[in-house]
Amino acid sequence: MNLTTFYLAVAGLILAPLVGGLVAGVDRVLTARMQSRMGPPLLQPFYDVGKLWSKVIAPASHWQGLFVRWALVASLASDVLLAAGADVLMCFFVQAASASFVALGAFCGSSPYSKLGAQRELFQLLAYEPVFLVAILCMAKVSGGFDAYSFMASDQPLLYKMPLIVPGLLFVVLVKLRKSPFDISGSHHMHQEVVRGVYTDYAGRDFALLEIAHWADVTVVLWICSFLWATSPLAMVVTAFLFLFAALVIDNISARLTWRHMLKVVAPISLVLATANLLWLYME
Amino acid sequence: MARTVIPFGPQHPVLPEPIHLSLVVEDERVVEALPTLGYVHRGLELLATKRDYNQMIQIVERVCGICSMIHSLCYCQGIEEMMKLEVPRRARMLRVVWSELHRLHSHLLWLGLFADSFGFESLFMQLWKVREKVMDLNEATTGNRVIVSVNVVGGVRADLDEAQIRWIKDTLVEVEASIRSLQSTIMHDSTVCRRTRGVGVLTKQAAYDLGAAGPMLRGSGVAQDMRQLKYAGFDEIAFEPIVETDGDCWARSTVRFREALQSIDLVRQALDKLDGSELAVKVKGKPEGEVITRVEQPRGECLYYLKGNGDKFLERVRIRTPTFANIPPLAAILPGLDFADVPVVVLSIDPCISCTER
Amino acid sequence: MSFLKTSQIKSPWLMHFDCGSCNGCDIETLACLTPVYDVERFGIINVGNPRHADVLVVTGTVNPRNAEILKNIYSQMPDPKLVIAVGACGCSGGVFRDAPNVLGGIDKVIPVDVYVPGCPAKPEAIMDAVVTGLGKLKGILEAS
Amino acid sequence: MCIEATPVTTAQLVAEVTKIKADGYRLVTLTSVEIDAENMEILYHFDKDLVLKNLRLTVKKGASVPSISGALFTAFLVENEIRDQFGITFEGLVLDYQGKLYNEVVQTTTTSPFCRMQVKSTSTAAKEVV
Amino acid sequence: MLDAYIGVLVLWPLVAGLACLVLKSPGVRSALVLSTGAALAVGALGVASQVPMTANPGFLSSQTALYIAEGAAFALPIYFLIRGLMEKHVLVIVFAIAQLGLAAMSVFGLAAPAAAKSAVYCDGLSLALVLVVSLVGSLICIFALPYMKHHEEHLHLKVTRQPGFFLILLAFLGFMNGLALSNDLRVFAAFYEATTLCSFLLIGHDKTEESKKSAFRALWMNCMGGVFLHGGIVLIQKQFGMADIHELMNPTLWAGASMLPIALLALAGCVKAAQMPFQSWLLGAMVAPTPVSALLHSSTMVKVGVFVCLRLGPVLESTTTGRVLALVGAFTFFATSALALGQSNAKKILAYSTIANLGLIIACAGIGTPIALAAGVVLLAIHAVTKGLLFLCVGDMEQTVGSRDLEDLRGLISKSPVTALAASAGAMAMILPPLGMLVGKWAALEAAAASPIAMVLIALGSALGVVCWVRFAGTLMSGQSIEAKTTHTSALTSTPILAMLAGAVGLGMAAPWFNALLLPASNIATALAGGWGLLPGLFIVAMLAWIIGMKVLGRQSAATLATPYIGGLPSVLKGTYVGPLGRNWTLTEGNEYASEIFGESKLTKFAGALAGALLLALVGGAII
Amino acid sequence: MKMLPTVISNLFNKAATRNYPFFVRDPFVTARGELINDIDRCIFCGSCSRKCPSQCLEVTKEGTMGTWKLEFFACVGCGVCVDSCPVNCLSQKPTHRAVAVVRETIVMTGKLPEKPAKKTAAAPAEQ
Ligand code: SF4
Ligand code: SF4
Ligand code: SF4
Ligand code: SF4
Ligand code: SF4
Ligand code: SF4
Ligand code: SF4
Ligand code: SF4
Repeated sequence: MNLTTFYLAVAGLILAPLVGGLVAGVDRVLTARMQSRMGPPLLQPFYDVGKLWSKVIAPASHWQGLFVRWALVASLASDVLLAAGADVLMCFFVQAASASFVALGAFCGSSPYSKLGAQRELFQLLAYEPVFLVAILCMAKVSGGFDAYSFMASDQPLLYKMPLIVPGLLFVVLVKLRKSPFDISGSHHMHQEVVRGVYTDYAGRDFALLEIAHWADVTVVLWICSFLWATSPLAMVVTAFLFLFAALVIDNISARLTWRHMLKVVAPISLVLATANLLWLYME
Repeated sequence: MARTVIPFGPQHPVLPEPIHLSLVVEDERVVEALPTLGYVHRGLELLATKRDYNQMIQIVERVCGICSMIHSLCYCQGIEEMMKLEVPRRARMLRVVWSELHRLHSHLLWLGLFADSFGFESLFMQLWKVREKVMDLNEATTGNRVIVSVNVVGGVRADLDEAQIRWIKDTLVEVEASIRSLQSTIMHDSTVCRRTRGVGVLTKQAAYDLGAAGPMLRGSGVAQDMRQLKYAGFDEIAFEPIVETDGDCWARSTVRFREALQSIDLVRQALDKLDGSELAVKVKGKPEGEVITRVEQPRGECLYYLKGNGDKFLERVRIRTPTFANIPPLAAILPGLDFADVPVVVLSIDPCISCTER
Repeated sequence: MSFLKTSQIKSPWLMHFDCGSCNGCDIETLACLTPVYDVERFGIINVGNPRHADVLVVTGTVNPRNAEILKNIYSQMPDPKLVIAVGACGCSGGVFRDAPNVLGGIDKVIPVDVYVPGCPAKPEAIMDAVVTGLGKLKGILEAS
Repeated sequence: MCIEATPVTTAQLVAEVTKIKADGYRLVTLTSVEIDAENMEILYHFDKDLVLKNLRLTVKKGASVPSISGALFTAFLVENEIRDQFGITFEGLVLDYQGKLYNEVVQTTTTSPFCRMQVKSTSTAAKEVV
Repeated sequence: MLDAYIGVLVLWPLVAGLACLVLKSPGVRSALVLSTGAALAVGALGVASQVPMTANPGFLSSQTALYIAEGAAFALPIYFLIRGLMEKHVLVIVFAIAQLGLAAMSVFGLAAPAAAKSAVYCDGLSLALVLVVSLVGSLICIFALPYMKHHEEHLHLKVTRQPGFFLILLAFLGFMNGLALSNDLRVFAAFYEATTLCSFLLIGHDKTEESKKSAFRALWMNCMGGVFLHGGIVLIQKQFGMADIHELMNPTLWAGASMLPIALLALAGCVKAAQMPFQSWLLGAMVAPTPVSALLHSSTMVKVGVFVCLRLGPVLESTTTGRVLALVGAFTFFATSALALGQSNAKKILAYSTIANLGLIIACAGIGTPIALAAGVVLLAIHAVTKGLLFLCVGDMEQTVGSRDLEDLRGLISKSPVTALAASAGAMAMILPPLGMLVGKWAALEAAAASPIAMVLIALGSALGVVCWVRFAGTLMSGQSIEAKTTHTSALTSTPILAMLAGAVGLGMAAPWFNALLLPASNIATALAGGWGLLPGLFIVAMLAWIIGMKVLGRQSAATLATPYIGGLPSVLKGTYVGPLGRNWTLTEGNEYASEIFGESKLTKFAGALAGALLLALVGGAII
Repeated sequence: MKMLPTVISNLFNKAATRNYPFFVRDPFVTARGELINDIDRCIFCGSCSRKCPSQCLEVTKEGTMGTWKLEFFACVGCGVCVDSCPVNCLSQKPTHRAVAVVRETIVMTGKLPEKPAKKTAAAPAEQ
């Protein structure tokens, strides 16, 4: 590990959650605008986290604090890995670990809604993980390596060779951003039959940390999506923004689906598309 | 199979009103359901012993804020029948105007909440944005946005001038256009249809036998609407009940959507029929006797039973509201639903617990 | 004020509890969230979970059955918290004060920070109430 | 001025209701009225094509009346309500809230097995109950 | 010295077992089992220090040994045949006769093959198995001591049947070591059959109807496996006249030759590893006492199957047979992971997950590249420890709670925290980076680059596994508080559990240093160039997280807990809410199994058919 | 998908939001807002208090002085009192009454009509 990698890693550690927070801010402003509202200030997510941090509240379970911190560490670790140009597959697994911790913490909670949310979170994980993995495999196939740098090194946008994984990636982004139609396990301010699902029992400081972990997650996911057009940093930012924007539009034009529908219809379709893309890459 | 008990409500973000359902689910499918009420019960039928029959108008308006105008209408019609009062034509037409404006805002409100129940936030926002125009009409013409308080025994206490009539008509054109632009989303959007079509089906026979009311009944194919009784000014107005036959959540929402548009038409018809008669007749004497009146509220048939004995206090005020009638059918369709569909189905009866319990 | 204190004022998450309201005040509270009023401008989100809420907006009258619920959700909210009683009913029991199953206003059960008169209270009034309540909170925070 | 209503006795009630139902009427609601210090009246309102048909049952306060919820499921709610408000008990209620539909009597001891009084699933409810 | 180590590994358990049978005293038995554990540990470590190596200990290389092996090739099928005839079990009879026929052909019909150059050959793969058997296996045997005491109390047995039980258990360890080390096909086959015998006897140990049924199911399937094995051996004998496994596994030897024998051997491996559609014998085997399940059916014996396939690995690399085998494995991984998700019986979850992971290893074997094989070995070792741990935990839970259903184990954390935490940690070790299983999976995925379908199936299976294990751990942890009533567990129960836990976590964390330890031949580090270097970093992060977590936990444990959010209805009585009629109702909880998607009967039929087709393709592909 | 045009047009058009505390729209003239009493003109007849459905008005006379008490936080703004006042001293502003952090009752006193009216300041008192 040389010094540059180290600096990049540190940058990833600090910047990624900030970027994620900003993404959340942009998300809220744009969403409001799409609903013909003025919306909150851009920095609202940061105020929210600051507020949550300063709240005094009894935990719902003694274990949750542990899992929240582990989730945060895992999420940040996946950002750092990505920033340092490490193996994207491992980075993905680390991030999945974060999601597992969030669900585990929810399982430890006391509210039935928290537990339902945890179950649904797992079903979501089940639905998007394979798609996401196959997408990464496609990228690796085209760029000839599993590390982030080789993903960024190709001079032709990866997208040319993998149009069919776009729906799958969009699906992943929607799930990860907790957006309709896949805000199944816990949406943020919309009203849900499971209240806030996995988040129901997290509160106060734990919740603030979880939010930061979520920001880091969102950054990783959008970052990986941006590899599709990694010809220049600007192109990557634009690609990530387009994914975000598409997700917001879809959020605002669709109803929430059920996990049954997600597992039986959406996930298989996006997986089949992604697999078809993968096979096509092998045929070439 | 692992069972989970979900105490659903009375405080729950997806239930606009406090009702509790003890749900037993397996794999998120409801296998048993038991409703609990009483979180909004105030006992206001019994207030009749403490408030005279005129003051009761303000009380029954607050059985429910959303159909307040229609509650007082029903009540006043009952008193008028007991006291044999002939309500002037202008007042009857104005009653139609405001009651249909109420229906319109109520249906828009409901469509929004319904969208919210299946996570369609922006549709909710859009519908409520449109609804604000109707609220402005209410406020400007009656003095209050929600509880308009226009009915008195013998007529109404507010009037419309020419400018207001014109303004109402203009605004309704805008409102109608906005509503129509959402028609395809509400009725044909694929994600919406996924969540509403075939969900919570109530057959025509079951709807009739279980005593369903309003859009719940008409969504199952029974063409019954109390406006066919031709109360207020409906005797002079062309009206046909709106019916859908699927009996699912989609049918109920479509009925309400089409009724919202129909209400606009009814308001226009009534506005055109306003004449120069009095707003109210003079009232003499005290109510005596027994009477039943029925009107159609946004949520369905509402029945008042009034009994007076010549005193200024009524002996009995009995209110059977539409949601009360729709709870047994709801209880019957809950088992077997996906848990995620519970709020959708509960919302599809447009539950108004405050009037159910009074 | 520090960032943390500022953020407490800039991010009031609101929870609405219908405690036996006639729906009039409920729908006006809801209307606050919608485009024309859009309280998200103040960072307000309508959350359904007392554990996440900072401001409890209560509409309606208290009866013995919902009083328990009200107490429970109030106690589940983290400190510091605000309670806003909306409408004549929430403030005093309103027109139903004398009804047999009505105990009275919200303050019979939990401490109320802001009273919003009206039947129903107008959305503007409800927004005023949040602003007033936050002013009160700000005072407390500055003092601490 | 009184509404038209056929008087019935407790004994005839269920048979009468069944007959009315067979004629294609559906239950709208029940109304209970106090007539004097000792007596109550229960009115049964039925509807067919917008026309109401009423039954009038006079009973002593605190009496027990056969429930019609077996024949007409939808009556269970209003019968429970009447029990809450006027203390009349209904025998054979399909779903009995035991006088606690609206009013609170807090009990802290029971942890009986869940939902003994479950509502049957859709199709059967329609069939059995109707 | 080396010969002595090998002798200890193979013979000591047999002797100790016989001693158990003769000296019936429980105290002596415990001493024997404990000492066997110690001896095996010494032996295994002794061997480990010399890998890779060859040796010719007398008891394996002499002509007598070969005679014994050939004798066993007749004796065991004859025993099976007799049991089959007694039971009138047609399939057992048929396959036993087929085995006899093949044995006869091998001994009398063909020229005897050239004997192996060295009787023992031990590389990383063998060593991994030896370590697993000696360390994990011994720990399980120790765990079995208190367990079986309890178990017999439950069953109200008058005469204890433990001496016989421990004989088989211990002898089995010896057979396994022999199997791992022997380099002569015939000796190998004899040990292979011996494990079938042990398995049959142990599954049937409880002598209930169900266990008998399961035992016979295991027997006929494994006999069938034996037929495939002997078939393969006979063909090899005919084709090459050789019996030296090490030399046979030279890809150049097979260039242009028929792959049929390899396919048959792989098939035998698949049966032993209970791959779809042969999974039912292993599921049935779960009726046996839990140590048996742990030892035979999850952490050790079934590893024979994957051991065979991994052995074949070099030959399989980039052949049609290899590719199909990879698909078979990957498909099993996916299908059984899905099946595990639909289960609430904890032992069945473990069983399905075992089959799944074996499938993953077989997929690695089918791919056959050095890095894939290395991944396979890593998985083999770590899975054995982790799954052994989980089995022991479930065994202990079963005895504390009296049920093996996950739903009944909910909130175990407040009843028996050590077991629950160990089990949760085990579950996490199955899925989390940088712990071993995940590292193995990751290596497998990157290694599978040649086989896109296998990659997709692995991706799916791994997601299913995550769901299954998080839910498993979540269910156990779902109590709210830390303070707990600790039930007393005997040292003989908790020590093996804790040792395994240490092993599972330690081994997982040590993955970065496996190169040096286990796999000098196939250098996994160079193969996974960039990625492998991450692991130490992740390891540091994990330690950091651990420390942070512990501090937080310390702080949190003092906090009073909030009442649960249940729509405003929490009651003063814990675990209840104020529901209908103003009464307190119990808050029941249950997991979701998505049974309409992951239901066992439907999915099994469907997946079984597909897997069967794949196996036909395996053999068919080899013939063509 | 059907909502797409609406969403896009919302995005590019002005928001429907009235920026309330910073921008206050003119009230509708007819709106029934805060109830006020021109106490100088009040004759303390008590008509309003008898008619009020919420029973939140209390009118008392003592000697030459009359007291008009309004429990504002129970008033439903129906305007019945306004309609019933014989001297039209009651009226409703078109704007809503301000929110309060304490519940207060409005108490107004004035001279009874026989003698020439003399005004006393409206004194809100805490309840
Ligand atoms: S989805 Fe997450 S990041 Fe986005 S606004 Fe909601 S809570 Fe914030
Ligand atoms: S928006 Fe509607 S559904 Fe959502 S919490 Fe508010 S009242 Fe309930
Ligand atoms: S159903 Fe009842 S409570 Fe609901 S809006 Fe109508 S009258 Fe009001
Ligand atoms: S104050 Fe008025 S509008 Fe509000 S709940 Fe009470 S009666 Fe309804
Ligand atoms: S519960 Fe466990 S120990 Fe007891 S008999 Fe069954 S398997 Fe044996
Ligand atoms: S003027 Fe009116 S209020 Fe005064 S005494 Fe006469 S009737 Fe009564
Ligand atoms: S406005 Fe209505 S409620 Fe208020 S004081 Fe006047 S009569 Fe009473
Ligand atoms: S009715 Fe008018 S004059 Fe009479 S007391 Fe009331 S406010 Fe005064």
